[in-house]
Amino acid sequence: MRTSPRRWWVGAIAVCAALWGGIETAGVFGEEAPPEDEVAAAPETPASELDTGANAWMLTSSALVLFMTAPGLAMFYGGLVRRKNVLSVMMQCLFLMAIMSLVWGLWGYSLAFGDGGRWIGNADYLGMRGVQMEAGQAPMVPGLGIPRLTHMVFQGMFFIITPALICGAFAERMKFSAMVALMVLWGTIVYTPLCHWVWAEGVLAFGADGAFAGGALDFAGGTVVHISSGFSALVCALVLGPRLGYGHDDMRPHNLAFTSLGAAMLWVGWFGFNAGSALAADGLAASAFVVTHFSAAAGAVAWSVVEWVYRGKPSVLGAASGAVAGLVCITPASGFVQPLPAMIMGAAAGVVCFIACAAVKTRFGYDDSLDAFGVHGIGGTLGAILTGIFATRAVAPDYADGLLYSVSEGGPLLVGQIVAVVVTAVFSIVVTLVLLKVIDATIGLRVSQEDEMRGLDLSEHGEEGYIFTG
Amino acid sequence: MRTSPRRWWVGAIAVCAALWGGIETAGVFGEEAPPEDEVAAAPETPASELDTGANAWMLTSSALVLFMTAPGLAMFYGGLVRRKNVLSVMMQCLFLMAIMSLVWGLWGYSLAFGDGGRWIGNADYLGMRGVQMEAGQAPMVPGLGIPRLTHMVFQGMFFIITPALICGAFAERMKFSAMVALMVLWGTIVYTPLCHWVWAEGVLAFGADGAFAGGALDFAGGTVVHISSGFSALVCALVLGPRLGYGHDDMRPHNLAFTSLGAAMLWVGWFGFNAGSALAADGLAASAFVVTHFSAAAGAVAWSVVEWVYRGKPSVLGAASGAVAGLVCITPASGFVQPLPAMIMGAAAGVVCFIACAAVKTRFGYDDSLDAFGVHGIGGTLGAILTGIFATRAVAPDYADGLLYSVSEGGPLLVGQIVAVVVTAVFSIVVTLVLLKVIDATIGLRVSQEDEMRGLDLSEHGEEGYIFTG
Amino acid sequence: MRTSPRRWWVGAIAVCAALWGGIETAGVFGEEAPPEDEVAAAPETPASELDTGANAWMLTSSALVLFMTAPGLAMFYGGLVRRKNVLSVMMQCLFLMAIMSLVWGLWGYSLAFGDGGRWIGNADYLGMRGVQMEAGQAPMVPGLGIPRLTHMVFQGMFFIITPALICGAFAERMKFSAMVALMVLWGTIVYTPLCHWVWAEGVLAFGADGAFAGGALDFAGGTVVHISSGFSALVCALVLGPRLGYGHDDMRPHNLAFTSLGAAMLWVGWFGFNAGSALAADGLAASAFVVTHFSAAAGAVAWSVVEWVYRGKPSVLGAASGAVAGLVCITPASGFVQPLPAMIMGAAAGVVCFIACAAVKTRFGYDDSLDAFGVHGIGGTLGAILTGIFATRAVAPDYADGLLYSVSEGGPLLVGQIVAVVVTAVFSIVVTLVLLKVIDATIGLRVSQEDEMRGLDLSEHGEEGYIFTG
Amino acid sequence: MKKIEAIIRHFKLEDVKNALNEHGIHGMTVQEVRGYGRQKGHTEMYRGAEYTVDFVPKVKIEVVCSDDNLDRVVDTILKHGQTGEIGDGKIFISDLQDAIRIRTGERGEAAL
Amino acid sequence: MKKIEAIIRHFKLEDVKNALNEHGIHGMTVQEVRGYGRQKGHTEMYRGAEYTVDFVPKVKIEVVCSDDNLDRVVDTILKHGQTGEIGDGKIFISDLQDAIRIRTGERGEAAL
Amino acid sequence: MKKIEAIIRHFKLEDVKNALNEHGIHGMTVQEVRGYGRQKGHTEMYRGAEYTVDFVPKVKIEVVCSDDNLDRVVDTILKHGQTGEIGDGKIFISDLQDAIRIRTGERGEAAL
Ligand SMILES: Nc1ncnc2c1ncn2[C@@H]1O[C@H](COP(=O)(O)OP(=O)(O)O)[C@@H](O)[C@H]1O
Ligand SMILES: Nc1ncnc2c1ncn2[C@@H]1O[C@H](COP(=O)(O)OP(=O)(O)O)[C@@H](O)[C@H]1O
Ligand SMILES: Nc1ncnc2c1ncn2[C@@H]1O[C@H](COP(=O)(O)OP(=O)(O)O)[C@@H](O)[C@H]1O
Repeated sequence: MRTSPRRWWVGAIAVCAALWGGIETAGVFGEEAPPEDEVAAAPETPASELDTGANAWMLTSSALVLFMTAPGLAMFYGGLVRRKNVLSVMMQCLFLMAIMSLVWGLWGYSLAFGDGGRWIGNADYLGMRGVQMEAGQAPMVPGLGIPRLTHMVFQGMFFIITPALICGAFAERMKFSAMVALMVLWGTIVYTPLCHWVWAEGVLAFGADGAFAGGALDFAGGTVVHISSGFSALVCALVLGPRLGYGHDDMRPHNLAFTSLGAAMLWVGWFGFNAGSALAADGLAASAFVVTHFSAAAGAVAWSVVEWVYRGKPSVLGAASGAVAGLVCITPASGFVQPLPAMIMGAAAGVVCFIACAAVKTRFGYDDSLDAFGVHGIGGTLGAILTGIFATRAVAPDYADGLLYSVSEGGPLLVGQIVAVVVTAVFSIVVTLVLLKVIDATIGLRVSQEDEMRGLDLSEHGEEGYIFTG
Repeated sequence: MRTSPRRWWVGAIAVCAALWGGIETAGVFGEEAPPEDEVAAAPETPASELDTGANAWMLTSSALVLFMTAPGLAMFYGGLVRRKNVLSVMMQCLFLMAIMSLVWGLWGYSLAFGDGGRWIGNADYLGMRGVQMEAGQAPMVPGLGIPRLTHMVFQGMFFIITPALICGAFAERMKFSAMVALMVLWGTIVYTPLCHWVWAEGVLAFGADGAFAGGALDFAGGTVVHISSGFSALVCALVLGPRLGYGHDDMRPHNLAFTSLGAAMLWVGWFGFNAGSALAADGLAASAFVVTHFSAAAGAVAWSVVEWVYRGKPSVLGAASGAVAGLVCITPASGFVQPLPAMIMGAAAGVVCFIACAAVKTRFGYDDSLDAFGVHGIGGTLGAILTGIFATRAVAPDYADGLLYSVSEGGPLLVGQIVAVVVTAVFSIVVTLVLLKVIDATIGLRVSQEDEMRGLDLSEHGEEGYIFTG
Repeated sequence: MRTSPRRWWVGAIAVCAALWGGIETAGVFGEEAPPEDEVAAAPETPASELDTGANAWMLTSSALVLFMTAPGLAMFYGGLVRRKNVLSVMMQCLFLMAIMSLVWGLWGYSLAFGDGGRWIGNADYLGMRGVQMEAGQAPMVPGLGIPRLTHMVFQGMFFIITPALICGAFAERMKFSAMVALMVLWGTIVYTPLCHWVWAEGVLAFGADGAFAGGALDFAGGTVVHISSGFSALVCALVLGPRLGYGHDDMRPHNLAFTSLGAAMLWVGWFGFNAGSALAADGLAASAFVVTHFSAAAGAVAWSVVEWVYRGKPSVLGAASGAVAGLVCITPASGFVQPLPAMIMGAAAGVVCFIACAAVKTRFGYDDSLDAFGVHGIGGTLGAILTGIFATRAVAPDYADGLLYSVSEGGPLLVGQIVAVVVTAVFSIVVTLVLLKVIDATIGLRVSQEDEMRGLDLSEHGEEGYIFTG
Repeated sequence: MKKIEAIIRHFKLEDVKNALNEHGIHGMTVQEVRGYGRQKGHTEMYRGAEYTVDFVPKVKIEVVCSDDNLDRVVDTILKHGQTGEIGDGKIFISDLQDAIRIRTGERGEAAL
Repeated sequence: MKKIEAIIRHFKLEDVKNALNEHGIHGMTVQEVRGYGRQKGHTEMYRGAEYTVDFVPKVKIEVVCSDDNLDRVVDTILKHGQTGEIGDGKIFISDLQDAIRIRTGERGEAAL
Repeated sequence: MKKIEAIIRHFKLEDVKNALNEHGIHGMTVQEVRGYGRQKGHTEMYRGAEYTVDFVPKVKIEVVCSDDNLDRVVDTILKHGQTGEIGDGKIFISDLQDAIRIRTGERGEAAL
């Protein structure tokens, strides 16, 4: 990213022009020819015809991934906070659905998926040029059976949920304005490059020219979504500091019924997330669907059983958390592993994330309110590494076997996976830290003590979650 | 409609025959040949083969649109009323899902989509004749890749949600029996003709022979669904009068967590509503999906920002309302506009509907309990007009450019749009008014004062929403 | 099943080997050739090419069926219990999603769908051999356009919801550990054979060699899912006995808002259940979708109207229950009947299940807490029988006409349907009884009186559903 | 000092509060209660089961005031809490030994 | 007049209410409370965190009655509220100066 | 015997309870209330409508104790319930005629 700073300004200026002068900028409104390189690309792949089945599945998957953020995550996270903050969490999810979509449409997609080299995209798709329909035709994604519009909106749903996951770390105390500023910047500066590195032949893409350590396999977002959000979440938790009364006051989840239902919605939506990442409705999509399901299942069982053994009772919060941990862990691997290894991955995630949430957090004393780091950071890291072990050419012949199947291929792959984890984590941590410091110095990060005690629903949004009297 | 009064009786009689004598009426049960004109139509379009991708997407879309009514709207509306009326709202949604489906299957679809001329359909599809399977084959919709069964059920979901939207206007005070009577009549007398006018080459269909002012563009129901329901809602609010204690008692929404989650469900379901209206899984569906998403996003941001500026705080109810306003506004335009104009449309809807709900309603003092008119009536009207401005042949080459792109085409188009708005509004207002008067004189519209104070859950349904004691 | 006891042990041993020695068992991880008979089957059906539309629909349907169990059923059932048990119900649903998926992947699918003869499947698909991808290719289901992985995961969702339905009978009093043991055993010993009998050319499959009374039509699980779970539920209710204070204490549903929303989710999800059972995105899927919708609608109306007439008020619980009853009833018939008969079936189910829940249960005094028997047992039986009356070759030319259309075909069909009901009911009752006795003698079935009074959320899971104070 | 406990209807709370406020009573504590009395409850039906619900939701207001203010408070509640229908509720009056303001430790009437 | 406040178990409420009713006591007010006493609470676990919950849900009944009825009410509650296990609750008795029926303004025992 | 009713802030409950416990007071009953007083409420906005909410959520503690313990209880609540900001709440003290333990029928101070 640092190698092409000029591009940022190009992008920013172009987008402003597109937006404010847009009515005149005919190109934005569809009368200009698609950008040159897109046209050039077309002849290379004359077979890129619309596959209505693929498109049907990808549109469905897009809806499913949005469904994950809200109602899914909104309900999952909303149930975990105290009553007085339930709306603030839902507002974060809902507002991120809105604001991140605009960012994605205006410049995010272009920076992430523009064909701009190893570090960052370019301005080709700014303001949806080259993505939107032209002369009644929707430009296709070369080599795939789906329009670029479909690809754009599917990927845009990831751009929503990733920052929403981070909200778990600073729930119940962050200013809404600071949250908005953080996420717009984070999405632009952290997410879009990462996305480009991993999924647009960038420096972390497996087999890409000049990729670090040969690049890494990440089918649906272990690095891009979970490690990035998880480690950024940890930074947020540390920088903001614990909630008032943390460790002393009653901070039990106020509505575990919501949390259970939200977890189930995440599970259902995750099929779009992972199986949709096949970008087709083929056997690979089915395989990704299956391993996602089995990993979630194994994660839920594993976390519950560990609780059962160590604490005497399996809890529904444990089962829900385990399912999510399993889903996180299988995400990078979902297009590369077989069903039984998926069960093993899910089970491992259930156990490891339980330890991360129950033991590690307690020991270090940071207040990651809803365990965004414990589940997404740790679960994502575990998934990235296990992908290096369980990946198999039986599922993805064009990639590589993991360590279990081939030492010669799996060894380097595992190194690539670990390098990708480290790069992603370090990059996320550093930029997030800088962003938080800047926001703290300008807007301020935390609400006042009085507002925090009164609850963010009232102090930040002037509303109450439930009014059961009368 | 008034030009073919005879048809009503034909329909009514035929449907009764089909129903009660149905066991003997073999045709209803599938052994008779499809109606003549359907057979005749077939040769014209020999290419009407099943497109499994299109069918997959349309079945999914049908499920999504049902999902909008409940859980979506039920949760959205249910959260907005007082605790003592939560079930009454959910019952309205659930019961409308049921009763309107029966009406649609028995005569509604036939009246709306039968090939009956400019004013109303015919009896061809009464009781699902010509729609249902024959000899193991499902009749296809000429020119489309989907069976007529799919078309019928998809459209049927619109027939459910439209009356359900109206319920927002008279929430917390209308008799359940009156609501049922109203909606069965309203669906038959208002909805089916309107639907025919707009979507079955009727008097409001763009480019149809003899259409008023050349007809209007309405991709997914700006007139048919939102303007019709919104203006009918206004009439209901005026005729029923305000709730007891309106402006004095505490009428805060009892469960904004529900409302937030419901809004998100509406957003997700709306992809089926708008992108499904492409009746295919093609690039146009993808485009409609994208503009729907962007308009919702812009609406949520706009409403929140206006609140933020004018009232000091952005609320989750504002973000949710803004998203819905954006979704309403883009509905007629979703198959005709590009992504950036969609953002502009959403933002406009967010601002305009905010004013309608916060300022206009307050000034005129009517009690549109859940702002069915403020959001759907106003937002739908805005959307219909903006369609005349932002529509472009780049998206829909066979239709017309809006005013932004072509004055010569856009001018007449805009006139057609405005005429359609006026016709729809006037027709809805007049018929709804008559229906309400008739019902008031027979069944009675409002529950007793005592029942209203006790809450409709208890008085109308003998149940309580939440029992948290014990 | 009793004719091939040896197979059980083969299965159990194979699965253990596959699991624990799995890392070495290369076959499990995808490097072995598919089992012989699968390869052999391929030449027979060279046309079995991937239909991306079908696959898209089946993946969507799989997601929809999972969505039924949770959030759907979890919310529906969760709202019906008392506040202190809400999480225990949600935990049952969530945990069954997890544990049953593992069982299905390891041995369930193989026992159910392995090509093992009339009584039970075989070991071909143990641990996903022959199902998972090989050399980048997903094995197809012969004769269908979908990969076996898709078929497996779709069917697996049925394996989850069926035991989850039973939970309604023993809600608020059964030990969680006993529930887990029961369901793993029940799934293996009751569900997989039944599934094989009905859907894998077994002894209840219509037209299969040596089928009892010629076999029965069961499109989407009237016998396999509803009758089996319903009668097993009755046995559970009888063996466990009523809840403490049954008939005396206040046992009103604590959250009918949840129940209403859950019912709507079930309705939406059921489209995947029934229309997905077409295993394709064709006209038959559309037809199944439509009849499902109409039957639910008629059921909701019928139950509500009966309540209205007999009790003076239509309740939302009634409408919700009626919709579910209609959905249950149409399930076996959904690929065989026309739309209007579907309305009749739904209406019949609404009335009959109302009587079963309101009159029969009261008379006999058993405590089927959430009416799992009254709705699924009775509704499923009714549906199976009515399938024998309303089935028509117009929908399914390769099967048989019901009694309404042909006495010669319909008579024997009806007998086959009744035999299938009886066999399924008796088999379910007997095995469930044995299982309960075994579990009672070992683990114990019921929580202690003190735990029951305190509520299962606290006593079994150490959590509370809602914390609204503070 | 006196403690006045009044059980009233929900929708009267706002009026009573405002009226007390106008009469110089600026403090009170309110809670949700369920009352049993002459006012009939109702029955609810859930599938087969019918439940008779005898308790009716009410609001309880507690006002502590000086002996001098007693009549004013009682009259205000009587006036603004009345509908004339069965179920308007009761006022209960008892003696209070002392009142203390936690913030300052002030005692007696100064604490109110 | 006397005011009797009884803290009892939830599932005893129905019995106590019916018994009081049979003994001619036709009015009472009930509220949800949480009690702390000899009866132990429980612990709850949420991921890493363990919470000790000391308060136990209880129901509080308030009955105002004439001095004559005091014993009857107390005995009835004692009899029907008892399980013999720790946590059955308490009865507190205090004097009441006056009672007023809001609907009519009646005072004293006539108000009950 | 005395009955002490204290209206305090939610987040002080835990401290007050623990402090009372340390001072040998092992029983109390707690309920959710809403208070109206000097502490201002807030306004809420829902689309067009603005609502002024005057009542503030508080917790009410009821402790019954022997006359001897009165000062100890009051002092403990004063000390642990204070923040010094408006809205800390009140303590109300009244006489109690009798207390009975339902489980055993014990009366007077033995019942506590
Ligand atoms: N003896 C009593 N003790 C305590 N509260 C009572 C008593 N009698 C009535 N109440 C309370 O007063 C409320 C109103 O009483 P009710 O008899 O219904 O009407 P009214 O006061 O108009 O005669 C009841 O709901 C209950 O909360
Ligand atoms: N000193 C007290 N003041 C007020 N309420 C009390 C007091 N002691 C006990 N209680 C109430 O009585 C309930 C039962 O008391 P507990 O000591 O648990 O059992 P028991 O009454 O059987 O000895 C408590 O939950 C609490 O609500
Ligand atoms: N006269 C009163 N009678 C009953 N409760 C009162 C009275 N005055 C105040 N309260 C209670 O005490 C609480 C705190 O009172 P407030 O005037 O806000 O603060 P402070 O006690 O610090 O002056 C109120 O919220 C209310 O619950």
